[in-house]
Amino acid sequence: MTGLDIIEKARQEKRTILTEIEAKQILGEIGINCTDTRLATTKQEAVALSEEMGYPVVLKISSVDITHKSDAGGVKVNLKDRAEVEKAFDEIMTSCRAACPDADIEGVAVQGMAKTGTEIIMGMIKDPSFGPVVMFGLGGVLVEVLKDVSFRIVPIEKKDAIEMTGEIQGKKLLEGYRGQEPADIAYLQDMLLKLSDFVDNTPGIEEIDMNPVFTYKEGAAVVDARIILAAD
Amino acid sequence: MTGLDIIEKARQEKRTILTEIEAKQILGEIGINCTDTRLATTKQEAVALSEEMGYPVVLKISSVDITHKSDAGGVKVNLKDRAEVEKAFDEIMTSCRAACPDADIEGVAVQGMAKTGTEIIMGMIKDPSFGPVVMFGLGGVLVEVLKDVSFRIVPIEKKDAIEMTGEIQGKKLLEGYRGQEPADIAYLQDMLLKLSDFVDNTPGIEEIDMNPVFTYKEGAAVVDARIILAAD
Amino acid sequence: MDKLDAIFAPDSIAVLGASTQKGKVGHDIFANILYGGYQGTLYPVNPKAKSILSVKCYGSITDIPDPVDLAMIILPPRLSLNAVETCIAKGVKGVVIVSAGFKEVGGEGLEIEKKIQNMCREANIRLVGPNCLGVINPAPSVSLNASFSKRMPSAGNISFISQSGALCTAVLDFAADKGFGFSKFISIGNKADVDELDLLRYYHKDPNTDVVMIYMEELSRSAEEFISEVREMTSGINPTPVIVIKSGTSDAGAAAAASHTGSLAGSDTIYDAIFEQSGIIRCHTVNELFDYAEVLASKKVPQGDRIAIVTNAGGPGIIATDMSEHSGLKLAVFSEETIKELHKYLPPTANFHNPVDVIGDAARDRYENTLATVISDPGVDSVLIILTPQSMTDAVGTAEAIVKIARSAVKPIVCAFMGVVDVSDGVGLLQKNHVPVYQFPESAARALGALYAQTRWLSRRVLPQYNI
Amino acid sequence: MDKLDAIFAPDSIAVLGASTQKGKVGHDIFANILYGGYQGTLYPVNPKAKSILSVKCYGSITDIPDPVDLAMIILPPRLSLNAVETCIAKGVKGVVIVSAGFKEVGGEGLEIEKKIQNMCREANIRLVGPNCLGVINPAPSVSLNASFSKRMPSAGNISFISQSGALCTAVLDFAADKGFGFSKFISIGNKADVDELDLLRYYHKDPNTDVVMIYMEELSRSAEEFISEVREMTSGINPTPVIVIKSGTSDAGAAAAASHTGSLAGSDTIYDAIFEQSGIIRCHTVNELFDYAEVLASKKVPQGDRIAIVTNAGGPGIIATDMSEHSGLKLAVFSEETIKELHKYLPPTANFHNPVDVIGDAARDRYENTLATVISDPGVDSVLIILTPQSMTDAVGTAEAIVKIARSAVKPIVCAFMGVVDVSDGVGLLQKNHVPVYQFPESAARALGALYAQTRWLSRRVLPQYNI
Ligand SMILES: CC(C)(COP(=O)(O)OP(=O)(O)OC[C@H]1O[C@@H](n2cnc3c(N)ncnc32)[C@H](O)[C@@H]1OP(=O)(O)O)[C@@H](O)C(=O)NCCC(=O)NCCS
Ligand SMILES: CC(C)(COP(=O)(O)OP(=O)(O)OC[C@H]1O[C@@H](n2cnc3c(N)ncnc32)[C@H](O)[C@@H]1OP(=O)(O)O)[C@@H](O)C(=O)NCCC(=O)NCCS
Ligand SMILES: [Ca+2]
Ligand SMILES: [Ca+2]
Repeated sequence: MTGLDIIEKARQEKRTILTEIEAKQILGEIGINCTDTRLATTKQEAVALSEEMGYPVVLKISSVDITHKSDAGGVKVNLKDRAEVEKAFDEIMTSCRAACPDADIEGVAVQGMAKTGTEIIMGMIKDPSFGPVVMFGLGGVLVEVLKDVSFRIVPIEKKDAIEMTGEIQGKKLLEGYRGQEPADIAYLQDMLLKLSDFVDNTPGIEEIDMNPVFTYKEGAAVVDARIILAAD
Repeated sequence: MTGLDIIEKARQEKRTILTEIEAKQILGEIGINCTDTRLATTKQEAVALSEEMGYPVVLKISSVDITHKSDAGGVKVNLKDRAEVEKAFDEIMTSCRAACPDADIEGVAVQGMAKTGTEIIMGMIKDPSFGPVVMFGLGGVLVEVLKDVSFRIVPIEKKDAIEMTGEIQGKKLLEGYRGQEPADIAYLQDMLLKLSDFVDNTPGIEEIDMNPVFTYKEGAAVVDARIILAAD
Repeated sequence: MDKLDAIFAPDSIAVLGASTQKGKVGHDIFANILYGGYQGTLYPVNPKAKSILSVKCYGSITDIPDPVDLAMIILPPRLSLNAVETCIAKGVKGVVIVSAGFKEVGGEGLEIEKKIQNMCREANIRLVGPNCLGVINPAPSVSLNASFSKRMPSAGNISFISQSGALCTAVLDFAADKGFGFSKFISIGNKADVDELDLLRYYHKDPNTDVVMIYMEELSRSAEEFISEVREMTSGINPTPVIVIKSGTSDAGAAAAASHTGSLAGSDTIYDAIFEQSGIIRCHTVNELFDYAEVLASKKVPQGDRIAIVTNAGGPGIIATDMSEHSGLKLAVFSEETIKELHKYLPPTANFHNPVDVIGDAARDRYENTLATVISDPGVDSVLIILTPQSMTDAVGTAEAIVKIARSAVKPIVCAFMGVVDVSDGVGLLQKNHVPVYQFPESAARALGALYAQTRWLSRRVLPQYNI
Repeated sequence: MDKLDAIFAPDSIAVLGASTQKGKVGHDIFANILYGGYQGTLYPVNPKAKSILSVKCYGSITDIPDPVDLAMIILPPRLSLNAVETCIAKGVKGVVIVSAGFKEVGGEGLEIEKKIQNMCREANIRLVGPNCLGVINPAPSVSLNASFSKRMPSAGNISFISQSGALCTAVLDFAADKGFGFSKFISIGNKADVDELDLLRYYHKDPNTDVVMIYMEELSRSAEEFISEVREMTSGINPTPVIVIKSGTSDAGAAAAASHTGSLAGSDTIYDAIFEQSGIIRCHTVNELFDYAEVLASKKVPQGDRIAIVTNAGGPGIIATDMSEHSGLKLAVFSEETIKELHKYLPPTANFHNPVDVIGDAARDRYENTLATVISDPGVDSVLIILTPQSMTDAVGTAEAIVKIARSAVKPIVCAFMGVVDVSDGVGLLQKNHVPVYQFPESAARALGALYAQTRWLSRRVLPQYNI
C-alpha cells in the first residue's frame, strides 16, 4: 500500500487518526527516516519480528482508539530477549483491554530501539485561517515548558528551513552539548522541506506530529509519529 | 571536625579547593541535606562503606588536584554489589593515576545513589564589586543552554527566596512535569536562606556550587558540591 | 494605467453625501479635499443643495457633465448601495466608501456590503472601504486629502496602509509633530475589495514609495499568496522594505488542536511566521514603526554588523552600545590608522576607541573630522552620532557636517540629537536631508539593528531545495 | 537641617570661577542662577572682575562679608583644590564642583579629587561632583538653576539623579517638551562624596518628592547597605517609588570565574538582582523612564491586575489589550450590572464588553458615563481611556470629565490621547491635573503594568525567615 492508499483506506473506514505504523510508512515513503516499526497481531509474530529486527525492541499497542498509549499501559521499552517480549505482549494486551474496553485493538507494533540522540520535534498543523504550517522545536523540556519552537507557512523554501533550525532559543543543543554528538542540521532542514512539500501536495491532512525525533551526527530517526486526517 | 575547622585546615594546607566530602560536611552542618558521602582510602574500606550504606552506590575519586573527575575516569555510578565496587575502585585508581600522574589522591568517596528527582542547581559566588550573591536555577539543559537562573545579593530574606524560585522561566518544571513529582519549593527556599546566612556569616568563601541537587515531593538532596575558598 | 491610480491620483472626484452643514462628515471631507488644494476637479453631489462651499452641487453623479474618476461615498449604508449603482452608471473607475455600518455590524450592513462588493467586481471598479478614513496623496501634482483629517502631511517617500481608521488620525498628528512626510496614505477599513496585498503591489511599483508601513488587524487572504508575492517585493532588484504593526492575539483556534504541534501554534506565532517569510519587519509600538521607517527610507543598508559610535558624552554612548548589542550589532574595532588619525583631531582626554568620545566641549570640527575618519575605516559598517547639547555644542554646524558627509557616503549614518528644543534646528536640517535622527541613542541603535536585519534579508540567496 | 539642604536650598551661593566672558561655563552657570530667579543671595567670585552681570564680584570667597551656604566651583582642578581650601575657611556647608579633569582622567586629576574628598570629609562639608552638570530646584521658594542648562524645568513631584551630566540636558529638554515637572534635579558626576544613596535618603524624606528617577552607570558602594536602606524607602509607610535606567554591561569580571555559578553571573544580572531586592523598577529607554515616572507620580496604585479599557476606536483598543497582557495585566470581566448600565449610555453598535468601544462619534458624555460606570465595577482595578481625534471628538470636554472622576477615584486612571496637536488642549488639562496621559495606548498599558508591579512590591509582607 502506498501512502495515498493508506489515507484512502482510513477515509473509507471513516477514521481520521492513522496508526503509528501507518504514519511511519507514509513518512518513510517521502524520505523521512523512521525507526522500523511493524505490526504483530499475535505473541508469536511479536517474537518473530523482534528476532528479525534484533534485540532490544519496543512494543507499543496499536489501536486507533487508544491515544494515550503509555497511560493505558500500552508501551514497553528495552525488551532484551524472547521471554521479555512475550511477557510484555501479554501485559500490554491485558492492561489496554482493561483501560480501554471498547477499543479496537489491531495488535502490537514492534520496533527496534533507536540509538538515543538529542531529541527534537517536528510537525505540521493546519491553521484555520492560513492552512498548513510546519513546526520545528527541541524535544522534551524545552518545547513543553518553554514552547521553544519555530513555525513557517507551507510551502517553505530552503532558506526558511535554515532559519527555523537557527531561530530556536536552545539551538546550542543541536551543536552538540555535554559530549552529545552534534545534530545533522542539514538533514533536519531537508526533513522540514520534505514535510512541507508533502503536506503542500497532499490535501486532507490536518496534523502531523513527529515526537520524538532522535538526531545523530549523520541523519536522524523518527521514533514516534502521528498523523491526523481532516474530517470531511 | 566542624565546618570552620575544615576551612581552617584547608587554609593551613594552602588549599583553596575543598574536596566534595569536606564541602558536603560543611553544607550538612548548616542544615543542607547532602547525599551521604564518605572517604575510603582502601578497596576494603570502600566495600565496607558500601555495605553500610546499602547498594547501589557511587564511587568518585577524592583529590583536590582533580577538578574534572569524570574526564579523568574518576566516577563510577550505580554499583550494585561488592564485586562491582571492587572493580570500580581499581579502575578509578588506575585511570586517575594515568590521567593526572601528579595528583595527590586522598582516596575514593563512596556515596549512596540518590533517588532521582527534578534537577536544580544552587550556588554562591563573590561578585568583585558587590560581594556574595546566591544563585538558583534549573539543572541540566535549562541552565546550561538558556542560562535560566536567578541571582540575589547576600543576605536574602524569605521574600527574595520566594521570588528566586518563582522567576525562572522553566519554573513549571518544579510544579511536577510529565508525571515527575513536584518539587518541595518551600524546602528549596529554606536552602537558599541557609546558604545566604552561611556565606553572610563566614568570610573567605569565594564560590559554592551545588550541582545537581535532586528535588523531591518532600525535601531535596545535594548530589555533588564544591566549595572554593578565597585566596588570601 | 493602474486601476488604483483612480484612487490615489484621480483627475476628478465626486463626493456623494457632501453636505452644507459644517461638522457633518460629508461636509468636512469635501472641505478637506477642496482646501487641501486638490489639483483635479471636484464635484459635490447632494440632491438638496445648490452649492457647497461655493462649488456648484449636482443632484446625482450622473448629472455631472464631465467624466468622474473617483467617487467618495459618505452616505448611510442603504443610500450607499443606491449611490454605488449611480457611480457604475456614470462609469467611475474607483469608489471609496467612508461610511460605517456595514460588515462590522453584521445583519443588513453585511448584506449591503456584499452586494456592493459584487456590483463593483462585476463593473470592474476598485472599491476602498467601507468603514475607512479615506485617502491622502500629498504629492504636489495631486495634493489630495480625501480624509477626516484636516491636516495634510508633507510629501515624503513612505507610504502607509491602515486597517484602523482611528489610528490614522493619530499617526498623521504624530507624523506632523515629527516632520515626517508621506507618499501615499490610505485607510482600508473592512477591505471589501482593496487590501494590503493590492496596495503593496501598487506601492512597490510606485517610484515615490520607498518604504511601506502597515497597521494590520488581520490578514484576510491566503497566506501562501501573500508570502510568495511580498517576498518578491521585499527582495529582488528593487526591494521595498515593509514594516508592520499587528495587533490582536486571540488563540482560541489553536487551543482546540489535538496534537502537540497544534497546541503550540498560537495565531500570533503564525503571524510571526508569515512576516518572517515575507521579509516584513514586525514591530510592537508606533514609535518603533516610525523609527524603523525613518532609517529604511534613507535607502542605505550596512554591509555588516559593525557599528561605530561617536558621542560627546559618555553615558549616552554606553546606552547606545548596550542597545546596539541588544539589536544584533557589534561594536567595530578601529584600525590603527583610524586611531592615529583621531589623535590629530581630538583632545588627549577623548576616547579614541569605539565608542569615540569627542568630549563635552566638542564643536562642529571634532564631529566632522571624527565622522569622516571612522566612516572610512574598512572595519566600520555604519555610524551612530550622538550629540547632547552642552555649552560649546554647535548642533546646526554639526548637522551640516553630517549632511555633507552622508551625501557621499554609502554606509548608513544615523543620529541621536538629544533634546527637543535646543537642538531642533540641527534636527530639522538632518530631517530635510534624509539623515535619520532620533531623540535618544537607544532608538537610533535599535533602528540601525532593524536596518541590518534588512541587509540580512536582502542577502538571502536562493538555495537548492535539497542537499541530498 | 539636613546637610543636603545646603545643596538644594541654600540661602546664599558663591560661584568661584564666575566669568564676565559669555560662553565660558563659569559665566553661563552664574547667569543661569541669576536669571533663573534664585530666591537667595548670589555672589560671584573672580579675582580679576569688579562685577559680573551687574553683580558685585569678590576676589575670594573669604572676602564675602556674609555667610555662604553653597560654593559652586567652576575652575580647573588645581585651582579647584585651592578654592576648596578657601571654602572651608569660609565655613560653607556644601560644595558643587562642576569642572572636569579629575578622577575620570586619572593621574594628577585623581590625586586632586582624593585630596578634595578628604578635605571636605574632615571639614564635614557635603561635596557634589566633580565633573557634574549642577543642581536644579524649581520650587518657587528656591528657584535655583545652578546648571549648564538655560531652561529651568517647571516644578513637579519627581526628582532626578544622574551620573551622566550630558544626559541631564537632554532629559531637561525632553521634559520641557512633555510638560514634565521636577522637584529636585541633580547631576552627581564622579560621586566623590554625595551618591545615589545619600540622595535617595534625602528625597525620601523630602515632602515634595514622590518619585525618583535615576540614571546610573555604576553603583559605587556596598550593595548590601544600598539594598537594605532602599528597600525600606520603596516599601514602608511612606514609600517612594524609584525608577532606574542603568547602562553598561561589561562582563569581564564574571568570565574569569571557576564555578558554574560564577560563569552565569554577568554584572548586568547582578544589577538586576540589586534592583529587584531594593524594589527599584528598572527600565531600558528614557521614554519608559518618563512613562513610568508619570504614572507613579499620580500616587494611586491598583489593588489588582484587572484593567478596563475604554476606547473610541477598535484598533488602538486591541493594541492596548495586547500590551496590557504583555505587561502582566488581565482584562477585567464586567459584572452584569455594569453591562446593563453601559447600555443606557452607549449606542447599540458599541462594544459593551471589555475593551469597551464607545464608537468613533463619541463626544464627552459617552466617555464620562462609561468611565463612571466601569470604574465602579468591583471587578475593575484600573482604567485605561483611549481617545483618537475624530470629527465628533471633544478632547477638552472628555479630559474635563476624566479629571472630575479621577479626582474622587481611588483606582488609577491613565489615558492615551492619540495625536499631538489636535488633542493638545485636552492633554494639557490632564497633565495639569496629574492624570497620566500618553501618546499611544501601548505606552499607557505598559505604564499601568509597571504600576501594578509596584502594588506587588508594596504588598510584600515580612515573612518568618525559615519554615522549619
Ligand atoms: C455616512 C455617515 C457619515 C452619514 O451620516 P449623516 O451625515 O448623518 O448622513 P445624512 O443622512 O445626513 O447624509 C449626508 C448628506 O447627504 C445627503 N444625501 C442624502 N441622499 C443622498 C444621495 N443619494 N446622494 C448624495 N447625497 C445625499 C443628505 O441630504 C445629507 O446632506 P445635508 O446635510 O445637506 O442634508 C454616517 O452614517 C457614518 O457612517 N458615520 C461614521 C463614519 C466613520 O466613522 N467611518 C469610518 C472611519 S474609520
Ligand atoms: C572648569 C572649567 C569650565 C574652566 O574652564 P575655563 O573657563 O577655561 O577656566 P579659566 O581658567 O578661564 O577660569 C574661569 C574664570 O575663573 C577665574 N579664576 C581664576 N582663578 C580663580 C580663583 N581662584 N577664584 C575664582 N575665579 C578664578 C578666571 O580668571 C576666569 O575668569 P575670566 O574669564 O573672567 O578670566 C573647565 O576646566 C572644565 O572643566 N570644563 C568642563 C566642564 C564639564 O564638562 N563638566 C562636566 C559636566 S557633566
Ligand atoms: Ca516603490
Ligand atoms: Ca518623599
